[in-house]
Amino acid sequence: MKPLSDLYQQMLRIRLVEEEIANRYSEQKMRCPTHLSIGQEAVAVGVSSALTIDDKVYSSHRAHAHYLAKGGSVNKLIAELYGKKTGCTGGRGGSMHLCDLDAGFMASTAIVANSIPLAVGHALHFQTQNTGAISVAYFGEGATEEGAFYESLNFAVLKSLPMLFVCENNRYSVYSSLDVRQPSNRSIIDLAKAIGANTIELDGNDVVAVAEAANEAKTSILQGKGPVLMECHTYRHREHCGPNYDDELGYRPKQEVEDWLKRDPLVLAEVQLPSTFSKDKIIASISSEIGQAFSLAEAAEFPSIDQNYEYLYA
Amino acid sequence: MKPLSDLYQQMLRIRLVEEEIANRYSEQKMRCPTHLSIGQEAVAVGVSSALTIDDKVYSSHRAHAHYLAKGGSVNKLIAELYGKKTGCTGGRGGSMHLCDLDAGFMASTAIVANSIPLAVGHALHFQTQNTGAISVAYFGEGATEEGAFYESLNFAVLKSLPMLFVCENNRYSVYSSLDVRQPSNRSIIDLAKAIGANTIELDGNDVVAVAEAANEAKTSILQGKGPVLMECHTYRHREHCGPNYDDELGYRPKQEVEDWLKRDPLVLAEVQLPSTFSKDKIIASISSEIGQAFSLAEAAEFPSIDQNYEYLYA
Amino acid sequence: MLETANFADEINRAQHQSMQMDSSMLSFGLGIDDPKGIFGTTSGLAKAFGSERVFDMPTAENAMTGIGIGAAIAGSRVLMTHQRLDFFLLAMDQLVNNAAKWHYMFNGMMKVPITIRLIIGRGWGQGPTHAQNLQAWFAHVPGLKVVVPSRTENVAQQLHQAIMDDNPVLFIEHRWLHQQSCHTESIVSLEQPLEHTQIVREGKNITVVANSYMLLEALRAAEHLAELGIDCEVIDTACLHQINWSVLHSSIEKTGHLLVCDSARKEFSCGAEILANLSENCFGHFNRAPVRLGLPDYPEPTSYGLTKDFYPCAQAIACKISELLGSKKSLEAHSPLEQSGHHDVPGSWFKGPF
Amino acid sequence: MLETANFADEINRAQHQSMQMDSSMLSFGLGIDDPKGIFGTTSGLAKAFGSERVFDMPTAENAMTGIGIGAAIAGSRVLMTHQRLDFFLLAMDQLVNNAAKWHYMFNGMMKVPITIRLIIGRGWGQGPTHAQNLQAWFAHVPGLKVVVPSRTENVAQQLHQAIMDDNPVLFIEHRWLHQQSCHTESIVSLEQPLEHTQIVREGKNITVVANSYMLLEALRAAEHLAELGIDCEVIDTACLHQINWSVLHSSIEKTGHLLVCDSARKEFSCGAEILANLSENCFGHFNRAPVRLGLPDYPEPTSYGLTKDFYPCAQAIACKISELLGSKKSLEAHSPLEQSGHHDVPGSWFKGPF
Ligand SMILES: Cc1ncc(C[n+]2csc(CCOP(=O)(O)OP(=O)(O)O)c2C)c(N)n1
Ligand SMILES: Cc1ncc(C[n+]2csc(CCOP(=O)(O)OP(=O)(O)O)c2C)c(N)n1
Ligand SMILES: [Mg+2]
Ligand SMILES: [Mg+2]
Repeated sequence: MKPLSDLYQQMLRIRLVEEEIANRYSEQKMRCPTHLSIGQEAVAVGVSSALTIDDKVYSSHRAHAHYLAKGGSVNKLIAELYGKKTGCTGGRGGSMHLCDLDAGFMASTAIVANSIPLAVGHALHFQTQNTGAISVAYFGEGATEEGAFYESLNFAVLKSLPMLFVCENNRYSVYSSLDVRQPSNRSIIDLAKAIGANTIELDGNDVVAVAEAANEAKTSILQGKGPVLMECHTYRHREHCGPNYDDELGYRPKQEVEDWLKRDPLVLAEVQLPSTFSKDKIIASISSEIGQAFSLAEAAEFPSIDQNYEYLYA
Repeated sequence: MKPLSDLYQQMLRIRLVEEEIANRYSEQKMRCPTHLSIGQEAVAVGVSSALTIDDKVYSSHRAHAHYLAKGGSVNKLIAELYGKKTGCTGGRGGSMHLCDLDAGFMASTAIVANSIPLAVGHALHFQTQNTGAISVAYFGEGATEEGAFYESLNFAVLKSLPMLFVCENNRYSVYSSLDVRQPSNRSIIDLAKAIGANTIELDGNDVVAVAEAANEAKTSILQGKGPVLMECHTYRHREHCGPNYDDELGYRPKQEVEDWLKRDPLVLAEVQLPSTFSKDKIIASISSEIGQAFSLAEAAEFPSIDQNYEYLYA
Repeated sequence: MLETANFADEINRAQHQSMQMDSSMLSFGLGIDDPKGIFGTTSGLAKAFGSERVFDMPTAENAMTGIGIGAAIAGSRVLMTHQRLDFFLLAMDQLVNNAAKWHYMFNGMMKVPITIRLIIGRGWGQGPTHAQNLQAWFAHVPGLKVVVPSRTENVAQQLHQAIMDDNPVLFIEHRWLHQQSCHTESIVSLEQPLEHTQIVREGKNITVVANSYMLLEALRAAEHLAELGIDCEVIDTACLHQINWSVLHSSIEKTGHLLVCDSARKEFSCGAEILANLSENCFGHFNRAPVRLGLPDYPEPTSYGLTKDFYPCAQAIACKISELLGSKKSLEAHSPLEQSGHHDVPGSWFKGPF
Repeated sequence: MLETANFADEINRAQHQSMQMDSSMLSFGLGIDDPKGIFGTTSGLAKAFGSERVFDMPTAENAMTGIGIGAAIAGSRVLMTHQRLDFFLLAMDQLVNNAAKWHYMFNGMMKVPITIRLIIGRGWGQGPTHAQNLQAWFAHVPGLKVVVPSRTENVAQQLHQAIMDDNPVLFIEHRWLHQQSCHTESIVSLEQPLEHTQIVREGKNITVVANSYMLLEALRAAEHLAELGIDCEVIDTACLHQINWSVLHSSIEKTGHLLVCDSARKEFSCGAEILANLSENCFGHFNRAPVRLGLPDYPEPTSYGLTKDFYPCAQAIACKISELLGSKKSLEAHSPLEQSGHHDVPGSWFKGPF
């Protein structure tokens, strides 16, 4: 397993990237719907620590952390938000459609739960090709309400596919709390168990716990024991979509927000770091990387409108 | 509860109706896909014994038994198979789209699992209108593979709707056995429990057991304890669609078929009947009813083609 | 001073009125009772009518559509709202195999009074899966009604009558219309019978057919062309299930020229149907070949840099018309129509993030 | 004596060949390996290529489509089969929001080599939800390919090339074609480049456009009309995503008359697009107004008594053509085209039950 300082550093990097996106969003140059992962970095970093370049990842509308943690290029991410030619999809997809094939980050998509079957299909390919790699689907707890999730999990278990399901339960779907969407006595873990998946429920803000669980899950999957579903309890700090805090709207209990902010995954990790760990130096280096990414993105050209007809068909 | 002789009589009536359909199907006058319930009558009869006219029923492609047990008209059923004006939908729907509103049999539909949400919607109406009636969805175990089933069950439990889910697990979906469709360690009951439904698993060929379970379920539902899912283990005797036996195709193990034929719901009930029970007299009366239904159907007119444009819009 | 009303508020008003008039009515959809009230269109409903009648739902578009249909069959009147049409693709089985066919296949015994509001996104990086208008799909399916509003004056009337209709109705709202306003004076009463196909501007040189946001562009183009001496007749085909063909036929007989503007992909579209029908029925009345405008045959890209000409605007319409009529006016003649500000927002009030 | 091949066998052959040529290829669908082999079209595949590559699936059309797409993205070549197009309505989100857009929205970085076979039912009480042809939906969506075969001669070629195509292809088979046969001699090789739009019969009086089962009816009508001195040019628009418009335009320039036969509901259809395009582009070449035939705007009823005229047959086509050409021939002149036997089966071999 990677040392905590590594995991922390990665979380910090993702946090700083997203905070800079938030800071600059009001300049109105990143003109696309943008869902920040701030508060949920431990899941992405912990899970990715168990993955190699050969393992493939699919994600949802809230994908920045998954993309960066898997090794996606920060320059291409920022350029994508700016809609530039140098973006990871050349401006075609925006924040909700990320891709970095060099990093094994296949795709994120904007329709709730609809990338889960794709990930399972990738696992099917791995199984028939006998590759020894695993496929990962990240999704929110809201996505577990979709039939697509259920059908996908059923098939993955049926075929014992090399598949890791990672559910980030941040308790909300946009402004809607769990109690208007899921029965009070329903547990995602129990559901997955009933379907026959192996399961791990854990504190998604504890990066070490996530990393350990992901490693354990991967080992089990590669031993042919079938898919694993990890339910990671976590929380997003800011509004559902966009750069701001929106707790003045009152859809989340004040106490709940406060408690979760105290359990910020970075804060939880920080207190465990060795005293020799120098945060400032790291921040400086990350900040310069980020500054450069934004400068490059701003300076880059828009893709040419003449290419709009390209790639309709392969 | 209704006496066993009543329940038996109803099963027998359904059996004889369907056997006559099978006998005459090759005359090629019933020109529509027809899925017989022969072997599964106990579920329909047992469940219906707990229902009143105010309780509403939705079903699937295999609906003859549900329709008749709920009180649907046999004359209208047979006429419908013949595509006649006097059929229960005037020939519009055929065997896969039955309806008898006078009996509280709302509808059967031909797309797997797609009437389940409708039944749940009906239960939602009952709840908001506070009617004290329940809504029933019949479906096969194949339908539980559809996301629509999962999403419907989730919502029914969420809202604690007056809803009875009746799964007839006859182990096959067309020619496909369970092992190519559902994980071996997956139980429909455990799944429903995990979602938060109340559940009853039972021998679907034991009409008394079904009747008792349905009564118990209805009481619980009307007490506001939320939906109940009954899983009834049963078996169809003939081919998936059509009048014949098809076990020469070898898709069902010989021993399995034999064991289930021995467990014919009529046979199981028959041995428990009082010795005073006169089967012959009943058969005679049912046969005359059936004979008449077929005569009427044959004699009836086809609906007029001129009416084809009617009822496109309400 | 005249008071003004806006499109979103009118949609909201129609819902309040309908729920008041029919106590069986239910209304649900993702976020329907949330603080933003679906761009303001559903604000206050849950408060006014209670959470039994107005409620949020699980992210489960397919079954929830079926549940709405079932409740409607049972006797409730149902309104369902989707924040994007694209999400509704999950529910095509329920829509097409159940809602559209129910009344017909059960021989008129049951009816399905459900209205489904579908909002179309555009711009600000909505991108490939948040900006689709599939009106042509719905119009193709027998048994559905399809209403695509454009104007604040009659949107409340259209929505109210859709809700009160005993058939399944798709009500397709373009997100860019929500802030549109009009004088309250000009608002049509909720009960006034719908005009399915309406001449919005009379003219004698060319017939321009449009709906949704495209109608506004067509009207802008028409105002401008009038100054150049080209007199456009602009016709709103808001009700795609029941186009009043005689209105269109008479118009062609008068003008002899046709431009159909589609608010979706140009090919295999509603525009194709309109052009086809008029070609079949007005043969001999055309002075020149009819033409179409519509979206290109690729998805909406996300980048600001790629969407510039994705949506035909008033200027494109004006150019197409002058080209069709053989006018010598150059592109520059239509430059007054050029959009000021950013092309990917309906106005400066729009600041994202979605 | 010449040997004959039949349509179902040709479809089967194309699959065998494709699986042999590409060892990454997977094929799945409900009942694909069952004793009846989906009307014989998939028989022997599971045995030849093993249950890892050819497999049955849960009744879960939506996720299974996504799983097929995911496997295709990952590098497998995928073929999926649905016994009825109607069941596939559950998977529109995966088809439209993922498969159709993937290559485009990810800037060409990935491709989706998936082919989806969809079988259309007809007659023998298939009824409202087992007989829909939604080719117009698919043709409207950018990024999809849509192939609608009609003839035994080239169906294997068409399916093979669909499978080998690196894009999502809908392959829409009409159930009534499966028993059609032709001489093995006339079969086109699998590798020969596709003709997207093909003149199947040359003629000079009228252009008749059709696909799917409707093409056979059109050809029957043309044979008959030839005897009456009317010379029809019959054109097969099998590939709806890439109609070769110049073939159609030249034909209109030659004949001056057009009948478009749609194998789905007449309005808001592929027929509308064809008629619209030709009206736009061949203005001045038409001697009379173009016309269309298609299915009525209600669902297929189930009853034998109600379906008699639901599908336009060769006789209806012949009548429409003589009417269009102002021929004095009465209905009786076309009575040789009347179908013998039952109208709800393709031939006496068809005995139900589905
Ligand atoms: C099918 C579909 N329905 C609705 C939406 C609108 N939507 C976008 S994100 C979102 C919330 C999903 O919640 P969850 O899965 O918990 O993810 P989170 O935003 O909490 O990370 C919703 C409803 C959508 N994109 N797709
Ligand atoms: C969505 C959909 N997929 C496939 C079919 C084809 N089909 C008709 S009945 C059936 C079997 C369903 O099995 P089950 O639910 O167990 O019911 P049973 O036939 O055993 O009573 C299938 C797959 C269909 N009608 N609808
Ligand atoms: Mg969430
Ligand atoms: Mg079954």
